Amino acid sequence: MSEKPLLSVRGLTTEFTTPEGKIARALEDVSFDVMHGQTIGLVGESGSGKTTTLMSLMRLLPAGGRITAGRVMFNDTNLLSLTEREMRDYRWKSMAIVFQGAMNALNPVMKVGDQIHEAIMLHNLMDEDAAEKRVRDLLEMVGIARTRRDQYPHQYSGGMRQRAMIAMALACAPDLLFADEPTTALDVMIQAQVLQLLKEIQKALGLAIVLVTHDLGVVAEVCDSVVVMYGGKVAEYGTADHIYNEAQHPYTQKLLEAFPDVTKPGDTLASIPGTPPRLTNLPPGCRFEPRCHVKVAKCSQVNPPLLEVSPKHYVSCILREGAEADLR
Amino acid sequence: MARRDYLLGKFGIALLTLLFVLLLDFILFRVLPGDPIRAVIGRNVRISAEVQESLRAQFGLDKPVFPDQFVDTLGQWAQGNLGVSWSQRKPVSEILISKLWNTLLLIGLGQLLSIVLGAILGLLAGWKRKTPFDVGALTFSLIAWATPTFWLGIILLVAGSTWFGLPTGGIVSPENVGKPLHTVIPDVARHLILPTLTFTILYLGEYMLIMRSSILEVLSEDYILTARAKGMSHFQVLTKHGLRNAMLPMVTIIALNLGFTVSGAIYIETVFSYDGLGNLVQTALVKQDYPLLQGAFLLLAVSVIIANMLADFLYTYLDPRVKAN
Amino acid sequence: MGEHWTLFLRNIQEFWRTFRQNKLGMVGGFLVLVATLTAIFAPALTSYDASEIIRDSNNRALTFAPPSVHGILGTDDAGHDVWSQLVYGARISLVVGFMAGFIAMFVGSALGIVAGYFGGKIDSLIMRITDVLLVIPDLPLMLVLVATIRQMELKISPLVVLIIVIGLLYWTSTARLIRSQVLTVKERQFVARARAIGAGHWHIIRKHILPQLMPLIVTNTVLILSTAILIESGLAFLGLGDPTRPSWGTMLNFAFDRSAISNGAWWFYLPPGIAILWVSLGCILLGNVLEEMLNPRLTAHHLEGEAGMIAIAEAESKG
Amino acid sequence: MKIRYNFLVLVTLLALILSACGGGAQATQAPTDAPATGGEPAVLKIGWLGEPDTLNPAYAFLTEAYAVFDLVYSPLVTEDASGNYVGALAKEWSTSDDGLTWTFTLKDGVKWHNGEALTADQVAWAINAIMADPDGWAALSGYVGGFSEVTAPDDKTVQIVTEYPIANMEYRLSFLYAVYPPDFESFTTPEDLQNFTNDKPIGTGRFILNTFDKDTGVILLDANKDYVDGAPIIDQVIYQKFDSADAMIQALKVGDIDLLSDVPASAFETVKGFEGVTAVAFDGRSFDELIINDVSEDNDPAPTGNPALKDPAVRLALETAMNRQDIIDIVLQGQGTPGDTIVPPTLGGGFWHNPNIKTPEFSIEKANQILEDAGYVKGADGVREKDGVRLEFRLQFDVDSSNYPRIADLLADWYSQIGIKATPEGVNSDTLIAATTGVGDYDLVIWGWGADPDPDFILSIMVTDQFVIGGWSDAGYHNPEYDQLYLDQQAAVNKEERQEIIYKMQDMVYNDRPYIVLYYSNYLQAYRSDRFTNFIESPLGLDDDASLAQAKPVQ
Amino acid sequence: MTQTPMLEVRGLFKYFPVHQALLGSLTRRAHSSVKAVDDVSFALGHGEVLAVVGESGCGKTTIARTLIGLETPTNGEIVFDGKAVGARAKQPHISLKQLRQRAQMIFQDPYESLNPRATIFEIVAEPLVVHGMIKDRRERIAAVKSALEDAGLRPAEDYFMRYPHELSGGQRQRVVIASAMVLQPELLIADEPVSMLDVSIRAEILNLLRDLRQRRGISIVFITHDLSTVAYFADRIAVMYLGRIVEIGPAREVLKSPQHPYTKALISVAPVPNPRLRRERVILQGETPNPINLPTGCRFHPRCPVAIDICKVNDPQLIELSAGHQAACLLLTK
Repeated sequence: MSEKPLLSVRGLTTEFTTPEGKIARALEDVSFDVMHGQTIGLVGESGSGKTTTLMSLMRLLPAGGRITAGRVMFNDTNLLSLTEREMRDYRWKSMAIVFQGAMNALNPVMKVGDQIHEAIMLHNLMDEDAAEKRVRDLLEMVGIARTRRDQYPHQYSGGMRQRAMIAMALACAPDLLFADEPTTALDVMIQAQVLQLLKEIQKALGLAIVLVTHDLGVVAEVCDSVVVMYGGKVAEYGTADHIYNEAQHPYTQKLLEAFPDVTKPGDTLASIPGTPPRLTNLPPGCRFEPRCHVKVAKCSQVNPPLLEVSPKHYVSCILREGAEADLR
Repeated sequence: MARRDYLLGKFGIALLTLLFVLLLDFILFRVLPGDPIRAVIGRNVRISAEVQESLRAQFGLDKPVFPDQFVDTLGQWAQGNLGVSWSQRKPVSEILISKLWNTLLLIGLGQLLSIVLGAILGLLAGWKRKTPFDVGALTFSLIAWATPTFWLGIILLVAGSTWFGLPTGGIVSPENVGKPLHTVIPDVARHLILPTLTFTILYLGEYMLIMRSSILEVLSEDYILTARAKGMSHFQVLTKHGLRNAMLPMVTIIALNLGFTVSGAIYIETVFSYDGLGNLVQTALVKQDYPLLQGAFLLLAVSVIIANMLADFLYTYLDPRVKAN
Repeated sequence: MGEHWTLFLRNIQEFWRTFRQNKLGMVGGFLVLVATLTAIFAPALTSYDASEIIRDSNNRALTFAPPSVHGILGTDDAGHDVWSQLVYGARISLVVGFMAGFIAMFVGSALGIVAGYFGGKIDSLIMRITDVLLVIPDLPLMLVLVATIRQMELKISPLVVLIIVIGLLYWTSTARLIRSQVLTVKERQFVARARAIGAGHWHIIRKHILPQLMPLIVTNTVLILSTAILIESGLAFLGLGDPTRPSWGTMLNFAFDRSAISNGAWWFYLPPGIAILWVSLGCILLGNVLEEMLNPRLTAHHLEGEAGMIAIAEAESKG
Repeated sequence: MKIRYNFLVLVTLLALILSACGGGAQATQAPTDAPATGGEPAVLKIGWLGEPDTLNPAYAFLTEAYAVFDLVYSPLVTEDASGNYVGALAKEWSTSDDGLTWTFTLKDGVKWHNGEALTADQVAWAINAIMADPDGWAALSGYVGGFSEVTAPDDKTVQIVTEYPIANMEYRLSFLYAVYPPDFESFTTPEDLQNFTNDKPIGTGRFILNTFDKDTGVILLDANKDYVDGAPIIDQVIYQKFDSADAMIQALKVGDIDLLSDVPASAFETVKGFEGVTAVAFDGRSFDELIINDVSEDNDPAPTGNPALKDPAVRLALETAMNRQDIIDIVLQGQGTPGDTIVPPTLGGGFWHNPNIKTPEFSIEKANQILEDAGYVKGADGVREKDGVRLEFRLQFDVDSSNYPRIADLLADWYSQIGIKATPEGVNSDTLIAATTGVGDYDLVIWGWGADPDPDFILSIMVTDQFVIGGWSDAGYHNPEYDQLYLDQQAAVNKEERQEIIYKMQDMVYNDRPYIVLYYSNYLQAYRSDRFTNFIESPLGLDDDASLAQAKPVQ
Repeated sequence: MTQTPMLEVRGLFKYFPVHQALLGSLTRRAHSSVKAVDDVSFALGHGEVLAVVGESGCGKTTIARTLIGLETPTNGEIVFDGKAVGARAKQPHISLKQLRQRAQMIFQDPYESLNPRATIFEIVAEPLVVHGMIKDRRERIAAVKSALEDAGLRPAEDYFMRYPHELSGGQRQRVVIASAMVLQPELLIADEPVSMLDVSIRAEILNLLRDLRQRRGISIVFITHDLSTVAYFADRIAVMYLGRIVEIGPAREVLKSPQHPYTKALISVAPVPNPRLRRERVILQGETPNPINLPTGCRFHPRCPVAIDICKVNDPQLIELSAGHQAACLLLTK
């Protein structure tokens, strides 16, 4: 890796204590890098640990959750060694987040403009008037009329709320933007609009984006590199081209085959039988082993590490063994 | 537009309720057996037939029940003429007005304290969920909720008068009646301690519970996560985003609670011989003074209806969503 | 069907397993159970009749005797054994409370279901009535009603009057709650699916709506019971109980009217209050626990969960 | 007054909220109560559970009103602690030989509270006013029955001429207060007079009314320094109304109140034990009774009472099955005497009470036997019945008293053991009056009377004529012989002769049992003896005019 | 067409009155309404799969619900197997109840469309109970068993006494399908049956449906917002915009050569799972207008990238472009 990454995640492991007192390993040994100005996609099915990864990075895990191992280097700082007070400075100013359901992510009793304004003032970035100007600029930038600053979230449509959320995320000019399923609840056309907006913003501001989604199509559309997650682990990690055209992990392969393609009508779709593992009761070997169509006996015993199969292409599958040492 | 519709709707309900109360009050009064005039005539009173007739006319008893008597009665009520108390032989409205302020003082003070304290403690309990503080607050609330109002009053009366020498009843010491204000206020305050305390303890628990569950609900909303992601401290999140949203159910409950507050006043005023409407209601009940009882019911119901309207009005200011629908 | 029986047992077992873990719920259940058993086995628990006058060696009525002089809880102003009164009072208080509570629950649930399910004019009508009843201050309304009904010389027992008035005034919150729940359930897809299959209203209500409501109804009933018992005691305290069949509220009424406080007869005015508190707290605990079991959604919120993170931070800074 | 008070409430609220007590910003006019002597004025605070219905003697019926009248107004003569009549306004008086003319000489130097001197004309006017307008002066007109003329031959003399000899003249006069004529002259109709509240009464009494605050039920009375027989020692008397006996007792205990005019029997023992408090019990003049519907079938409207109540055997059973001592022990906490006749043993120092009447021993078995013998057979539900008439009675009581519910309970319990079903029901006194006087719409009623010092009044409640709306009779007792004896005793100027008649009347009433007298209750009072002393302990009460006159603060 | 179509929809309208406040309803002022379905006609052959595609609010779900009688049409006619549906229709007709024996619906959310308090057996057997069919217990068990096994849940007995929450999403949707198939219907109306499922499971369900259709020859109306799924599954596609069908035709033809500008845009923004195939996208600006106040003329004109003046005035009708391929655009008539 020649260039120094903006965010480097290594061996991130997060556990939850369920209300029943069981331990669920939500993330295990998650590693990836986010380069400056790059978009990285985190894809996986529900329960694969995508959102937990984001929350761990922001250090906003819900009750019962804790990071038990790993390192998260933001530039030269390990975010995991900061105190909560120090961490607060990083939030929004260095890394902002756009949540899935923008209806619920905006405070219903506060004017949209005020919510953006609040974010700016919280970090003492500028004076009141300048902040006010910035609020309107930001709204305009995401395609919302300046006059709608004083409206409440319920007066916005779904797409507008997501835009407003993006505007708010940009309020403190962060270096890194997390987008957690930003388009999931939206119609295809609005989805396309929002994705386009994200692309434009990235081009204009040069920030790095971590896009979390279950939609392989969305990832293919906007991401430079992709992390495929399964059962709380990274199954495969590489450039978008690697993942879509030279997928090495059986899971990735199947997932791609299962994805219907509008350009190829009439194709047969593949499906993956079975269900994802329960995080409280993980198999001893490979997480995907029970559903894998190419498994061998060893798969049920060995938990495969993440190995580099070709430059910048990492796979966690025992069948790819013999490749280089794992990503550390 | 939508807000106007909302308020008009609420106003409609209020009118409907008012009509219902009036009709109920009227029917109940007529449903009583016997001739009310008979009972007005006291044990030692030798009242002439003419006087009886005039009383009968005043009560509208010489006309058909509906609609004449109803219309007459409504007219009388509208003029503030709620009939004559049987036990006190004074106009009911006069008696009611003289007690109203005392009750407002007690309820106002009790509500203010319990709402403010309840909101604060509930907020803290919800925030620090499952901590000893929360468990303590919860236990207190549940017990306060389960305690009969009047019994708590009795216990506090015994404890307060025995251990702290606090007055056990009334609103002002006899020697202070008619004295200048600066002498009276501390005395009235002393008399208010126990009833207000009872009031506060009872409603504090309830408001605390509501605030707690309300803030728990709010804190699990995504916009709280947004606020935290913005880099706000817990305290900032709680006060800037949590409180106002959590206050919304509180306002609704407080409005709905007004009726129960009146119940509380009846019990507490009875126990502490506090000279207000509640005590009056109890006395009227014991003395079977129906004009007084029904007049008091009318006044209390109308007050609550009005207060409810005000709460609805306030709500539209607190929750912008109502404005839009 | 044998399977159904096993399924039922399985459900009960599962319920019990979850319930058992909840300490507060167990306490609530215990409180209610003890009170109910006391009421049922009242004669076995007492050596005196509730109206029997206790006498001293001179055959004079023994009034306001402290526990040290007579029995477990002494005597009241009329020389009755307070313990016996308390135990027999449980019957009255619980019967009135439970009957009123069940009436309220039944009326509220039925109206709530009808309003929510059928909607339209009937819904508007029912909801307007609840709106109206919710606004009117409850106690004054009840006092006026009870006092008037009694004055009408209808030859109804005062206790029945209490039951009816409480029952018929306290259904509103249940109706609202049930209605809103029905509205939610009605919109759920399995109801639409049932309609799409061709199921009739009765089938849908019985098979799809009611089962979803049952937990709510049970919870609500338990909470309503607590309210009903408190209301009964309050009305009795204000003198609207049946003096010949004293409930706990009636006992307190006598205690308050007959100077038990001045006499320092704590054994007379403390126990009935504690008994009311006992049952109503039991119901509330039970109700809250049931609610929690049915609605486990709020297991955590966004301002919790800091400890683990700090632990790691400390570990990191040390290592 | 009212407006100021409301304002006070608001200000208090504000003050409490802001917890900043400005105080005195709105100084209202304080009543002038400058102490006559140096130092702290001596204020005696009396707690009671009632308040005067009005301060207008024409239309006041509650005893609380008369307690105030006695302090503010003076009649010609008044009763003293030993039951004798002494002059109040009158220095001395005499009767003509035929007993028809009474001549009173007034004391010298009597002044109204406004400083004017009292004249005999004014006294005569006050009595004449009652005679002229009995409807208006409803409360007092009963006391001028048989008066034909009242005149003031000179400034110091009042002369009363009657139609027939009146045996209890002094007693009657003790209620005829000398009211200040200018206050009462202007009323033209009885209603106008009755509506007059007389909030600032001007009298000649030992105390001057300062304030009667109807909102709080507080009455302030200042000592009349110019009182003809000398000013009282204390400076002010305050009556404070309480709604709950417990609160009142607690107030005495902590010293907020100095004197309780009526201690509930149930708390008497407790009060006795208070430190610095002296509790006193006097034999009272009141009794409580069980009224049995005795109204004649010929009455219009016809009575609704159960016909079985007419049966003397049933009445005897009702009395035999009641344990009077239990009632006294439970309801009065022992503070009372078992009752028999309607004339309490305290009247005239016991002179009028017939001691020869013996009540039956309490016995459930005997009561059962009486009913059995009379042919009442127990039905399946345990209620006796004869000729289709079930022994099932309403047992009503006045809700104003906290004693009656307990008595009703006890009676219902005993009666249930002899096959009589009595259903207790609390009724307000007005309704009870409407149901009893002149009507007879009841079966059994528990109620009570307070007797006057003279037996005349209490005997009158059994007179047939009194059974009319607004009359005294509630049992509907109708016995021509009794009615005649009543007239005879009024005219019997000879005391022994009158006693004999009255004994006979008591015998009649007792044996016919329109009333079963339950008990004569003691008059219970208490005061802070660490603060005040020198009260007169008499059946008139510690707060009687004469007693308050000599009461003095403890130094 | 030689054969009577399985289903024919003629001039279907469905307007929903807008909810008014209490006083509004008292004054009875003119109600505005949501024009959810606004003059829609189409036909469906035996054994055919018609996909109805559109964004949320275009009226596709309302059509589905109207077809099965969950909504009463404001106007128009639904003809099932040659017979009009509903008692008020002219002869010959079939009742709603009869229709529901022969047509079944599958809902979007497998988590939601199963009664959480009913066992799988009860759920699958419910249509039999409701229609009073197969009263014999043993036969009923057999019918449920075969339905479950047809839906790929084997051994069926293992599922009888389980509750929905014990099943995975895919299994639940299979239960839904089993319940729909237990009456052996001829028509299936599937409202977004896979949109709530994870990608890996989606294919199973689609394959199952496809399989059922091939074996049983049932017709399917397939409602979806996802063109990609349609491409895989449907014989014909109807594209809806604001309560209207704007284009309808054979699936391949519509996808390969869309004619309506809206269809073109929709296809262009459909995500393609390959970064090498990133295409030029036609992203429409703004959002779908409120169906209460429809635009004048062509309802698509405010967002149409190729709109001309006349589009603001004239409301285009569907015109036949090739066999069975129709589109409603004024530009096509020129």
